[in-house]
Amino acid sequence: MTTVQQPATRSADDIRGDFPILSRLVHGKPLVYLDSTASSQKPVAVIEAMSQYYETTHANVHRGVYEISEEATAKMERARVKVARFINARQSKQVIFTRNTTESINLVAYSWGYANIKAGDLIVLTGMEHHSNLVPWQMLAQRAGARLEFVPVTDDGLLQLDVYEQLLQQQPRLVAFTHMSNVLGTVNPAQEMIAQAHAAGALVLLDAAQSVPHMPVDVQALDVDFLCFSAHKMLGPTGIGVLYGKRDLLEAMPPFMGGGDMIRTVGLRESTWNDLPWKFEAGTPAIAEAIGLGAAVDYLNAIGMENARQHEQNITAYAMEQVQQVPGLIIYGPGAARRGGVISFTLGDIHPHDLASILDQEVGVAIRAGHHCAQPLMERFGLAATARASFYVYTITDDVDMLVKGLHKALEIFKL
Amino acid sequence: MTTVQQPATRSADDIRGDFPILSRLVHGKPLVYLDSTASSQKPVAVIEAMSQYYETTHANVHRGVYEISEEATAKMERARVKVARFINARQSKQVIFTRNTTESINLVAYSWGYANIKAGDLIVLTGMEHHSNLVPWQMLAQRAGARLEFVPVTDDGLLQLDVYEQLLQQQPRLVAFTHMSNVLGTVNPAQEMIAQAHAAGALVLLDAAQSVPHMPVDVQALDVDFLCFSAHKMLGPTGIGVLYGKRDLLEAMPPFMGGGDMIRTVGLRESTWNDLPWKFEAGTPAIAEAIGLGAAVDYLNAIGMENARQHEQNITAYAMEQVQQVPGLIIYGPGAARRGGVISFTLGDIHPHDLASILDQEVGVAIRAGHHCAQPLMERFGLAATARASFYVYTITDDVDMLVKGLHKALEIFKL
Amino acid sequence: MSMDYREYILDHYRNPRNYGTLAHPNAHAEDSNPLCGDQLAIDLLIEEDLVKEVRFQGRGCAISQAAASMLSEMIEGKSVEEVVQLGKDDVLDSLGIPISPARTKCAFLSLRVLHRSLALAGLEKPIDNDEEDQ
Amino acid sequence: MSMDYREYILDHYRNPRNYGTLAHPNAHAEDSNPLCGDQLAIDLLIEEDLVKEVRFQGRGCAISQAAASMLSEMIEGKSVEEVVQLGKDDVLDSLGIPISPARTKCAFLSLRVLHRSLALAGLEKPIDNDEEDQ
Ligand SMILES: Cc1ncc(COP(=O)(O)O)c(C=O)c1O
Ligand SMILES: Cc1ncc(COP(=O)(O)O)c(C=O)c1O
Repeated sequence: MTTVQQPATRSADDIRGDFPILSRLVHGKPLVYLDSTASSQKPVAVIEAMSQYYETTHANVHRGVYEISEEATAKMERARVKVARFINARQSKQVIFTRNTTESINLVAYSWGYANIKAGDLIVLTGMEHHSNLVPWQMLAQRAGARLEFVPVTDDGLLQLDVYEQLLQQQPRLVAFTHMSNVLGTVNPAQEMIAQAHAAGALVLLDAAQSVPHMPVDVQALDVDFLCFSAHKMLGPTGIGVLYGKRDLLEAMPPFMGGGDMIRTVGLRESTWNDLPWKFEAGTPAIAEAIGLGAAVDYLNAIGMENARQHEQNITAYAMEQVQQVPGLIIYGPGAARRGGVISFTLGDIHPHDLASILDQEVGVAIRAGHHCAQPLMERFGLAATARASFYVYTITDDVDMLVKGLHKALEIFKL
Repeated sequence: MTTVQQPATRSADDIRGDFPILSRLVHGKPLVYLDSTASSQKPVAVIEAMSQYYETTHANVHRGVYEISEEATAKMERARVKVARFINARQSKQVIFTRNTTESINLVAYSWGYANIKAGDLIVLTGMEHHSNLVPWQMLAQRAGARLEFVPVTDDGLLQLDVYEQLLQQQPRLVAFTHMSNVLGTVNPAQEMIAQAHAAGALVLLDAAQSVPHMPVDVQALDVDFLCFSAHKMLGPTGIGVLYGKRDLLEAMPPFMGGGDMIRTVGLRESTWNDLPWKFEAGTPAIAEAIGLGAAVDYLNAIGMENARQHEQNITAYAMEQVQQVPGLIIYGPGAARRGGVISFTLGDIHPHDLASILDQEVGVAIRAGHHCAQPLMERFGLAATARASFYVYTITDDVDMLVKGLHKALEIFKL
Repeated sequence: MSMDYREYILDHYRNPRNYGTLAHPNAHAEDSNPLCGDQLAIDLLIEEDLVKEVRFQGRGCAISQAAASMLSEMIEGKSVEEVVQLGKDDVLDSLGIPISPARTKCAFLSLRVLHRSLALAGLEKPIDNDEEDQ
Repeated sequence: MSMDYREYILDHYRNPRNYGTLAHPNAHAEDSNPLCGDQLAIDLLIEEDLVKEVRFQGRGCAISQAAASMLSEMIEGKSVEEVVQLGKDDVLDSLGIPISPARTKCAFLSLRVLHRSLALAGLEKPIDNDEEDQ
């Protein structure tokens, strides 16, 4: 059940064997899964960690004095420590379990936001945010009377950092931006941007939904104030995400949701709050999911995040080279060196939805099509939708070749 | 994976075979699990539904046009329909997936509460609420300047309904109470109380964390406005809960969390919301967990909720009879006829924690000890803690006998 | 070869019939598909209980735009009574290809907008799109 | 027979030493265990760097109350310097029985309150209870 330490240079071919779904067929063809940016697949080690938990150890955590409740609590808290180490948090209590990245961001918007953002305050976002790192701030800004400003995106899909610096001079309270764009693949210079924000007196929330799964992320090196990510994008289960925060900030924040486990004492009319991280974890937590996330972290550690990043860069460079040769195909975003394993593109006048349907039915390739929860970014590029292929540790060049084959098929069907 | 229709009168002995954990040992003794009120165990059908999903069908839902995403979406939405039918909701869109009961209640407190509760408004709760149905209202009341009043609990552990009627004359906006107490086991007369609240112009939120798993619950017959429960207490996975609401109320409510999936359109500064239920489901949902919950509903349907209720009443009556004979043992709450499968008790001067430790180590019996997330109720009875044994469809009289044996052992150890 | 993209579908996609707006429509509605972003607006000119003129505008996939184009042809000159009766089967018949579950929203977007335009004009009672339910 | 409840533990539980409060303590702290509700308050009278008098009050399980009673005996008359050094091992030694993970919070509640009382009196630097971490 626990992962054996793997050789650091395990090949993607080898890794694929751990993912049962990768041997299934769709429409009679082997599944080629190129949508890991939306959600990754799961290795046996993760699936079994959870099944085994339910089969042998399940009980509610934290309050039981009997054996299986102690074991369940220990397993869950061990997972928290694993996650803390994975992102190099100083203390595991800085790791708060949520449902997903979206809830992590909303938690900060509700708890820190309502306590700290006043009328006229400025929050700086960027033009490439996922709706999850945009809508919560719109809701906060609307209620608190705060202002939102946006760092624009260049034609190459990079942030316009000169505008960022100008916006910082307006002394924002908070800067919230994505570490890596889920549409363009752009990896933003987080460390520099955070240092600049701090120099201007702003806190920084980093949407790491696409970075933590795909590259080494060190919260202390980044000196980031809040970091948010989802287990389901990093080989882990659905139903659990993480909010990391600097301890003094988390300590000072009021709770988000009220209920069991997050209290110290409860009277009829007043209550006091529990310590971190439980202050922010109201009700029975996602216990099995935390354990599954812990197993995913073990699995990724065994591969090595540097290796994962390297593999994805190689695959991305290869894929960009290959798909660029398809006539009429346009790739959006920066060159391979500045991006993660994501390629958004359009092909002639074929609508991305039609393209995705054709790829699915003709060659078994699963890609995403649409606005990718980033409508403002789409509008920036004058697009209603793009097709998007994305890669992970289990992606091989054969997958890319099948994508290219499917793109040619689409040209044929659309008579282009 | 899917449950075969079982004979309606399947015995608990037979049912136990479906629960792998029930054949494990603790401290060298067979596990006797008497803590289902905190969290139930899981049958193979539920565990496998989720493993199988990850092994064959996982993809992000709702936005994918390829085969496995369509399958994942269909599975998840089928689970929603199952849950809707289980509680007899008119439409599946009235079933909103949350993390747990606690989040369901907080969702209502944040979304409906902030929009509707004004300074001076009254919210009526009861003296037997779980912290999860108390703290969110305290937080709302504090911010909105609203008032909380409480229906007191009688010495028998029943609600003082004459006081309830008086409180209703003060025209509360909302009444929130538990369908079944997780401490006393009391089953409250929800249907009458809801009708009275409606007659007084108040809405009603019912905390069904302990009722939906253990008895037939029909939201239309109850005419309840909001109903909240958790999958993990009804044979389902951790990480998912349900909020049911009347459609016009849900339609009128502002969203709770912002992000992906819950929007219709997103501009840089303004957004519009998606239809129900997705308006309230921001970010990637707990997909595998929804499917697991669907499998749990199938499993419970195969047993039949009337049968489940009957079995638990039988076991409870037997258990009350047996434990009452242990010298110095005091049971709190009403007689077996008015309660669900929960017995809270104290034994001499043995602190409940010590009692739980002894039961665990000496006879492998898992019970809960403490305030059961109901500190005000504990104070009402002048208690710091009780021991609590609780029962489910897999509980057999042997389990109760082992509990009694353990209680005698505790008397011995404490020289009583 | 895929069955999904017959030539006439591509033709309607690339050369949509009745594309544009009307100067003085007396029925109008628009909507989008929140998950894929497809958009559609319909203008109708109804005279003496007949659909005299129809124009639609939109952007989206071949399925949604071809369906809209075909639907516009189908209703032109028809009586309101007949148009009110149009349902999903009519759309599927005119598309003439199998539509996978994820694409049904594309196929039926124009139908939904059409019915909404009539409802807003008071010519049809508003529909509650809960077909998936019990 | 269980190893967990030796006779002296029951004796300390039922007849706690130094139970009560001091009229004029110069060090005091209290705390509760949020998960089980156990409560503990400690009063100290410190003179010339010695713990002259100690009283505690609390409610909770045999483990937590016996540990508090034993701890109170242990520190009475000791120098502040010695008391500052007291750690978990000392508590476990005096209890003399194995403590399961879920019960360690019971066993160490009084120790935590003791150190907090010294910290609040400025006699010890505040501890940050993050022992579980890296
Ligand atoms: C009556 C009652 N309400 C609410 C809850 C909270 O449930 P959860 O922890 O799943 O949110 C519980 C469970 O302990 C309960 O028994
Ligand atoms: C950059 C980015 N932020 C946030 C999210 C939202 O993640 P989740 O849906 O898991 O909350 C995603 C995933 O789609 C993402 O790619």
